[in-house]
Amino acid sequence: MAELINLVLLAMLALTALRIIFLKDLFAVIMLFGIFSFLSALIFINLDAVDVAFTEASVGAGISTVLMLGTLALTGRKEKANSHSSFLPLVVVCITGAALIYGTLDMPDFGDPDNPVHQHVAPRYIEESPKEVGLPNMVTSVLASYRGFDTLGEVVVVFAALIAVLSLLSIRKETEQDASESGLKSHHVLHVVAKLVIPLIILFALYVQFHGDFGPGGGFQAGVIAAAALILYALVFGLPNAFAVIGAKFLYCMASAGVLLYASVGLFSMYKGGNFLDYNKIAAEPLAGQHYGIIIIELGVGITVFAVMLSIFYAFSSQTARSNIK
Amino acid sequence: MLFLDVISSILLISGVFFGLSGAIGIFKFPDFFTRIHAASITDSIATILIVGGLLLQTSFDLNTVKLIFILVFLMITSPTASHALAKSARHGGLLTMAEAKEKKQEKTG
Amino acid sequence: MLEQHLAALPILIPLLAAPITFILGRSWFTWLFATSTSALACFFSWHLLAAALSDGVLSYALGGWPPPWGIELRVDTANAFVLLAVSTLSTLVLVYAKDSIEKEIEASKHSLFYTAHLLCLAGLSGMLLTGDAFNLFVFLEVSSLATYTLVSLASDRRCLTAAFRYLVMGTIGATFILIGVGMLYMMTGTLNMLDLASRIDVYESSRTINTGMAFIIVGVSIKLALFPLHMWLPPAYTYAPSAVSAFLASTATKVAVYVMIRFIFTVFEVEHVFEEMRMDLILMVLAIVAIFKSSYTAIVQSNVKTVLAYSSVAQIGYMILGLSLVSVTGLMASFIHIFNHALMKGALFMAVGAVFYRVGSVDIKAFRGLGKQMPLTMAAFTIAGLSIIGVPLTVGFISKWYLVTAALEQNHWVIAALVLAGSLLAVVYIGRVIEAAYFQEPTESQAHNKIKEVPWLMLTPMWVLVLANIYFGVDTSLTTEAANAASEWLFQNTEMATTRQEVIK
Amino acid sequence: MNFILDHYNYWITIILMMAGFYIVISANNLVKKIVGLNVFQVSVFLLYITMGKVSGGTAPIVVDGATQYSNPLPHVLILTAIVVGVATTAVGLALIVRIKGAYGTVEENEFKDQDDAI
Repeated sequence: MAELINLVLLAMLALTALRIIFLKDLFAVIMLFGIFSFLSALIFINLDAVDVAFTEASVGAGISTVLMLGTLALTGRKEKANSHSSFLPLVVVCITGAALIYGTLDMPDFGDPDNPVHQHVAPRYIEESPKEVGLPNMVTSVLASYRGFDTLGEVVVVFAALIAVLSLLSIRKETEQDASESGLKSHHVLHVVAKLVIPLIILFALYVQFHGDFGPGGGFQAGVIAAAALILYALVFGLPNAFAVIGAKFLYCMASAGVLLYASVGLFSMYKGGNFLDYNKIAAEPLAGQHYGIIIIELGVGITVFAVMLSIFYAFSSQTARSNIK
Repeated sequence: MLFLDVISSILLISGVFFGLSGAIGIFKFPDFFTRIHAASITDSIATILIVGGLLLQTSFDLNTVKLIFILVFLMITSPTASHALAKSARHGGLLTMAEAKEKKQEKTG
Repeated sequence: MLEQHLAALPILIPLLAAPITFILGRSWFTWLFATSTSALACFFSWHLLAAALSDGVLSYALGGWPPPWGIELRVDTANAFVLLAVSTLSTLVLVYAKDSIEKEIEASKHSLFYTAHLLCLAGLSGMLLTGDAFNLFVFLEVSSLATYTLVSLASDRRCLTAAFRYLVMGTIGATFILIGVGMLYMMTGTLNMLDLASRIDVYESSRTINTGMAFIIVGVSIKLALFPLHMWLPPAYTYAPSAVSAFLASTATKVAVYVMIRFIFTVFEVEHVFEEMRMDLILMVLAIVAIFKSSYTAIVQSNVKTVLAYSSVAQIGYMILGLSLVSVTGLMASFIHIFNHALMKGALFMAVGAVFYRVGSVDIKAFRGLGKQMPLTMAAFTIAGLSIIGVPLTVGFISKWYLVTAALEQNHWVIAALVLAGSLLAVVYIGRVIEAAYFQEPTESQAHNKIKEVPWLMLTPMWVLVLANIYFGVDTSLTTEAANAASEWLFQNTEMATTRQEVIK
Repeated sequence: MNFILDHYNYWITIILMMAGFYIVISANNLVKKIVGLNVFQVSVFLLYITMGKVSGGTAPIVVDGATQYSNPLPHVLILTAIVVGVATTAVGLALIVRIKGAYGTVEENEFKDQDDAI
C-alpha cells in the first residue's frame, strides 16, 4: 500500500516538474513549485522522514513560495519567449542523467535493511542515542548532538543569507505611506480571523520548538512557523504595523543573538573542559547536560531562523511597498 | 470495532467524493466566482468528512485531540481564504457572469 | 587550554566574530574588531601549522563524539599550510579594505562587508579543516553565500549579474557535490572522509562509487573554476570590489583546489582515480587548455581586473597540472603554487584596487603614466607581475621550477615546454599593463588631475605581500618544507587509512 | 522485474533532478532559473530520503512496539540541506529584485545585450 502511494505521488511529482519546464506564466510556475514541494513533503512522510517533511512543507511550500511571489510582484509574471537554442542544455542534461542512471545500476535495493547505509554508522544512532542523548526523537539527537557542528553551520548559513539579503535590499520604514492605509484594510473578516489565528500559530510554534525532542519538530520549523505568524500579520495589517510590533533593528540583534547563543553552549563546554559542543560536560550528569545543551541550541536555532525569515520578508515586501508608491 | 470502521470508511469515501467533485468543478465551471464557489463549499464539507472519518480511526487519545484542532483550524481558515479571494477579485473589478452579460447588453443596446 | 582546541579555533573565531561585527554596525571600531579577529585566527593557524609539522595529524572530535559518529576536524600539514595562506591573506585584505571600500561600497554597507568577509573566512577555514564530507558541503555553502554577498556589494550594476551567475553555478556545483556525497554514503554508510576511504576499498569497482566520485570532482571543478566550468569567475572578479577580488582570487579557488586534492588523495584511492579511471589525463588536458586559452583571453582584455581574472583561471591550470602529474614533486608544486599564487594575486589585485581608488577606473588606458604618479603602487604591481611570469628571485619562479622538475622527472618534455610557453603569454598580458604605466604618456584628463599615492593603510598590506613574494622566492625553506611534508603525507595516506580501520574495529 | 521495482524510486528521482537541472541551465528568465534550482535540490533531497528508508520500518522516533526504524542520518543531512537551499533561494531572489531595478528586465539575454552595448 505504502509503495503504491509512493508510486502515485512520484508520478504526480514528475508531472508537476515537467509542467514547470513548459509553462510561460511565472505565477503558475511558482504555484506549481509550491505543489511540487508539498508533494515531495508527502513522499518524505511516506518514507518515514517526518522531520524533513515538516521542514519541506514549511520552507519549500511556505517561505520559498512566499518569497518567490514577492519577487514576482516586482518583476512581472510573464516569461518572454526565448529565441536561443535549447540544444546544448539538453545535451548537458542528457549526459548528466545518463551518468546518474549508470550510477544507479549498482545501487542497493530500495528499503533493504541490509543496505550498507543502514550498517556502519546509523545503528549506533538508532540503538544508543536514546541512552546516550536521552531523547526519543533520534533525528533531534543526531541533529543537535552527534552532528551539532553541522547544525551550527546551518544556522550560520541562515545568518549569511540575512547578510546577503540586507546588502542587496535595504529595509526602510515607509514614511510616505500612512500606517492605516496599508494592509488589507477593507477585509474585516480577515482582520477578525487573523487576530484569532495569529496567537494560535505562535502557540503552535512554541509547541513545535519545545516538543522537538519527542516528536517531529525543532528550532528550525518553529522559527519558520513563528515567522509565518508575523508575515500573516504584516500582510493583513500592513507593514508599518508589523514594524511597530517587531522592528528591523531588533530582528538583527535577535539573528545575531541566536547564533551566539548556539555557540556559547559550545564555548561553555570548552570552559568545562570538553570539546566544542560537548554537552556531556555542561552539567554534572551527562544526560542532563545533553538535555540542557539541546534545549538551548534549539532555542538559538529557532531565534535566528525566526529573525532571519522575518527580516528577509520585510526586505522583500518593503521593496514592493516602495515600488507601489512610485 | 467493525461498525466504526464501516462508518469511518463511508465518511472517508464521501469526503474524497466531495473533494474530487470540487476539483472537477474548478476545471469545468466557466468563471472565477463559480469556480471558487465549487472549490470552497466542497472543500469545507470534504474536510469535515475526512477528518471525521479519521477521528473514528483513532483510539481516542492525543491524536484525537490533534485532529480536532486541525478540523477547527481548517474550518476557520479555509472559508476565510475563499472569502478573501472572492472579495479581492470583486475589489479588483472582476464581474460575475450575470453582471458581465448585463454590461455587454448595455453596451450593445 | 587553548592548545587542546587549536584545531577548532581558526574556524570558531571568525564564526563568532561575524554576528558581533554585524551588531556593532557602522563604526570605526567595526573595522578594528574584524581585522583583529582575523589576525587572531591567523595567529592560531601559524600555531596549527607548527603543531601539524611537529606532531603529524591532529584530530578534534566535535561534541566529544568519536568519528565516524560525530564530526571530526582533521588537521595535517597540507590543510594547515593552505589555511595559513587563507587567514594571512584575509588579515591583509581587511587592513587594505578600510580605505579601499570607502570608494567602492556605500557607507551603510561597510559593516555588512566586514561580516560577510568574516563569514567567508570561517567557511573557507571550515572547508579546509573538516574531516567530514557533509560538513564540507555546509561550510562550502557558508563561504559561497558570503562570497555572493561580497561580489554584489560593488556599485557597478554588472556586479549583480556576475553575482547571480556565480550563485547559479555555485549552487549547481554544491548540489553536484551533494549528489556525489550521497552516493558515497549510500555505498559505505559513513560520511567521515578517512572512514570513507577505508570502506570504499570494499566496493572498489562499484559503478555507484565511480559516479559519485565523478560528481564530486565535477562539482569541485565548478567551484575551483577549472577550464570549461570557469565562466562564472571572470565577471565575478572583475566587478567585485577590489578588496573582495583580492581576497577571493587569492583564497577561494585555492581552497577548492585543496578540496579536490583531498578527495582524490584521501577519500578515493590515488591509483583508482588516476590509473584506472585515467582522471589524470582529463585533468592534464583541461589544465593545459586552461593555461593557454585563458592566457590568450587575458591578453586581449582591456579591463585590467578581467586580465587578472583570466590569469587566475590560467594559474589554476598550473595547480591542476601539478596535481595531474601524480607524483610527490608534482603535488608539491601544486601546494607551493597555491601558497605563492595567493601572494602574487593578492598583491596584483590590491595594486589594481589602489589604481581604482585614485583614478576611478581599471581600464588599461587609466594606467598610462601611473609609473610616475603612483610609483609605489606600480612598483608593487610590477614585482608581483614578474612573479606571475616566473622571474627568478620571486615566488613564481619557485612554483614553475618545481612544476617543470616534476614534469621532467616523468620525462614529460612537452609539458615542461608548455609550462614555459605559458609564462611567455603571462609576459604579454602583464607586460601590456607595465608598458602603459611606465612607457606611455598619461591621457589629457589624467595629466591634469594630480594623482597621488594611496594611503599607507593600503600600501602596507600590498607591500607586505610584495616583500613576501621576494622573501619566499629567495628563502624557500618554509614553503618547500611544508609542501613537501603535505604531499608526502598525502601519498602515504592509503596505508594510514587501513591502519585507522583496524583501530575502529 | 525485481530490479525495476527496487530502483524505480531512484530513477524517478533522477528524472526530476534532470528536469530541474534543465530548467536551471536553459531558462532565460531568472525567476524560473531559481525555481529550477529548487526543483533540482528537492530531487536530490528525495534521493537521500529514499536511501534512508527501511521497508517495514517506522519514523526514527522511539515508540513502544517498533523494532525497525528508518535511518535517521539522511534525514538530518537533508534538514540541513533544506535550510541551505532556502538561504540560497532568498539570496538569489534578492539579486533578481536588484537586477530588475538596475536593468529593468530579468531576462538573461536582454541584460546581456545591455552589458554588451556599453
